[in-house]
Amino acid sequence: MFRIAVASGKGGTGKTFVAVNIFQSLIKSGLDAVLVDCDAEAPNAAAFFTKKLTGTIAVTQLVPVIDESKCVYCAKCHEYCNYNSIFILPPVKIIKVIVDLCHGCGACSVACNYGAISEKPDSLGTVSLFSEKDRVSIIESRMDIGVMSAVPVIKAAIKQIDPGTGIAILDSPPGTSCPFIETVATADFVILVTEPTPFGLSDLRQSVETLRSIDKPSGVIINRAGLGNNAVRDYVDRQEIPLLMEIPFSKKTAEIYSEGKILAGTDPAFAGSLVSMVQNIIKDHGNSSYKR
Amino acid sequence: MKVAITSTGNTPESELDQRFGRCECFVIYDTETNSIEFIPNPNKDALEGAGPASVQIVASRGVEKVISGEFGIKVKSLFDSLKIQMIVIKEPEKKIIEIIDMLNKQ
Amino acid sequence: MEIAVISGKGGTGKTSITASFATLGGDVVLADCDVDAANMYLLFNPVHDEESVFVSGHKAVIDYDLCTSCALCMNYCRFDAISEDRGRIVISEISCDGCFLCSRICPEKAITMVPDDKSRMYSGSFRKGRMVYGRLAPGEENSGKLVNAVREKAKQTAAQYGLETIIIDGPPGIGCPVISTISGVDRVVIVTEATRSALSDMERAVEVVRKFSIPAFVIINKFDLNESMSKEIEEWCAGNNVVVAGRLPFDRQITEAMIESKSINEYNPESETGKKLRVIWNKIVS
Amino acid sequence: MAPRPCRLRKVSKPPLISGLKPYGDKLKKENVSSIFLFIEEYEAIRLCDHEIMNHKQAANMMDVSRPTLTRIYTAARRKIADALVNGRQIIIEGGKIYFDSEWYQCSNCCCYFNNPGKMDGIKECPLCRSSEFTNVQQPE
Repeated sequence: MFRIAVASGKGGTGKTFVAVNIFQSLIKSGLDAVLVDCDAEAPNAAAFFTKKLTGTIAVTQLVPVIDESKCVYCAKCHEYCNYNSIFILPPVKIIKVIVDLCHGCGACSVACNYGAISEKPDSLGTVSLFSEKDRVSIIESRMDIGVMSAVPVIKAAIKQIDPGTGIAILDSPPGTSCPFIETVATADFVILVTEPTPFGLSDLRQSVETLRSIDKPSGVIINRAGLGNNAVRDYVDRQEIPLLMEIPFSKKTAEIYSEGKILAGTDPAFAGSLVSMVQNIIKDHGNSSYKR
Repeated sequence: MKVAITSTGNTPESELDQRFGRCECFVIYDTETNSIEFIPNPNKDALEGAGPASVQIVASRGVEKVISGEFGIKVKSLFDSLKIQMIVIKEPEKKIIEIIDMLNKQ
Repeated sequence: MEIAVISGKGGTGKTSITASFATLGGDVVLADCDVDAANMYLLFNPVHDEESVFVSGHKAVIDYDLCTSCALCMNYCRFDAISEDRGRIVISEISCDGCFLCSRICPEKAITMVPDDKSRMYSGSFRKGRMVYGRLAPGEENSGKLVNAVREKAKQTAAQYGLETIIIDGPPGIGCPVISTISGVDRVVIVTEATRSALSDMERAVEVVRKFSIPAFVIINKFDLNESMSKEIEEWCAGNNVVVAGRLPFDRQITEAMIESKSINEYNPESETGKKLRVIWNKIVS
Repeated sequence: MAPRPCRLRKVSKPPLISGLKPYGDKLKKENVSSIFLFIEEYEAIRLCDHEIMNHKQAANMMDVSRPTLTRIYTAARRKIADALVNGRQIIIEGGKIYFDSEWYQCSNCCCYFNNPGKMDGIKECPLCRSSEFTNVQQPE
């Protein structure tokens, strides 16, 4: 299997647009592909397709439950907890777990010598599977509101990919923080989508530097080309990053996308160029076997 | 009765700290003995959960009232369950000594 | 007054709109809490006079002189951060959550926790007042904490310079950093655009803001790219008691202004967008 | 011996509605009296049947003993059943309760404060001892 992550430093550059169009084009040309929406904070790739929901997986973490009859109020669990999520007042024998702060690391149950701490699952989010002809084709991660980190939900979604699938397209979360790294670290190649504006350039630069630091091969797609200036092109040339494609800005494209429709569905030339782009990527990087 | 006040410094002339969990310093004032104790807040720079950890500090001193500029949701429910009264003063320039004077006034 | 500008989805024009507000607001403190992609400085070129280190957490590091490869830590780690590679225990910096458990249970005391101190916070002056912004090092967690640090600094700055308005450029999404951004502010502005995905993201953002019972205003940006979608957003807002503060057309001048490092209200205050933003700003602060 | 004063019950969320009305053709409007569901009874139903807590957890939330909670809960169900079967109107009001989020503002020194003791009412501002204060939702 070959995994391609579609990412962008900045939000709204058309990352999801590129991801769903690549996926659609691959499927249309008869290739075996799966789309994984790793943008767990705001997943919306699945909305472009009318696939059947065939399964959901609850993503949970284990949070402590304290048996007050066994607790001796030694406060060792509190000391072990690095997230301040155990509240204890030994003189008045009060102990509470503040679940909102818990990261589920399990340190408190290791700390307890009196068997007073057991654990129960607490919801972090869900992974939804959408299928077509009994084959999972879209995997969506969605985290619960107010949860600290999207990472466990993203991990769970990536785990759902059937290793027998030909190509996996990962729609990565925006930014360059943990959730982004988590997603791109599992990919064989990263497509960075940017736009030709100063904001786009600044974010692209940050993404490129991050990817270099973890040795990930990447290429750039400039979306809404013609809207801003040439600074992004100059940067890409200077840094010798492959420029995979330029998608010119058009109101028509924006309109099609805004309605939740896929451009590649009505524009065979565009679909064809996406497929050959992917095939070239696989040709060049196919042997960089993914290791974790 | 003991009262906790969040302070921006360790003198009676310091101003009230508007943050509870991340205040500079806690003042523990005893209305019976008139004693004042200053405790630097170790949770000031805590990554997460500064509020609950600070509740633990003041509650373990046996205070019955706590005075600050604002309390977070988690802090409120903890104080509620501990039956400690919360008092909110929305005047950042109020000095600790002025608050103590108010508490002493009959 | 503290005003936070957020958007469920990225790229809706949140930063450009925030920049206009900073122009319209007169002397302000501008806090860029979009710490993953702090871009505001590109528009306003602040001269920063203060830089501080931000410790975002801890990471476990193994001392191989002491490690006996017993793999105890590997069995305890809940974050899949520890693995064995040809007889050697390896900790992935990416996956480590900094919970300290491995360093506590290691029988050889071979694991130490080192602070992550690559992130920075800056404050300085710009042509419309003071500005505070953070920069999270790649792959760092805890952007919520950095958001808090930036907001705290902004409040201090406001008090120090006697400035009344704090405008916060918030992060996209609905996660922890967003919650840190809006908790305790006086107004929340949600910038959305006329697309299907932006609507679903906005719904989630509104849900979050609701939890804090703060007055929320929605701005529909680029409404003319899909007017029926824009209608749908307005209907949703009406049905859910959310105030639509205004609609802005798609305007190339926003990009042109950005290239010149200006907000639209500096670049062309009498443009349609500029005028509309002025009306919206007055609606929000009144 | 005087009867023991009843312990106040803690309510975390005030009810959204003030009651429910029955409808239907066979409804006899004249001689059907209303049911008064106390707010503490409403809260018990909310915690046990809506938040799906067990009686022990619900009792903790309402700051009463487990047997008391069960008593309140049973009374609440009886009343609701009566309303359903006999087509009575439900009015939610009354009861010996206090709201968890109850806050006051002093008219003299402008501070906000809550009343965690609850057993006895508030007589004066805890800061300046003024007896002038008003009930507010939450400090801003």
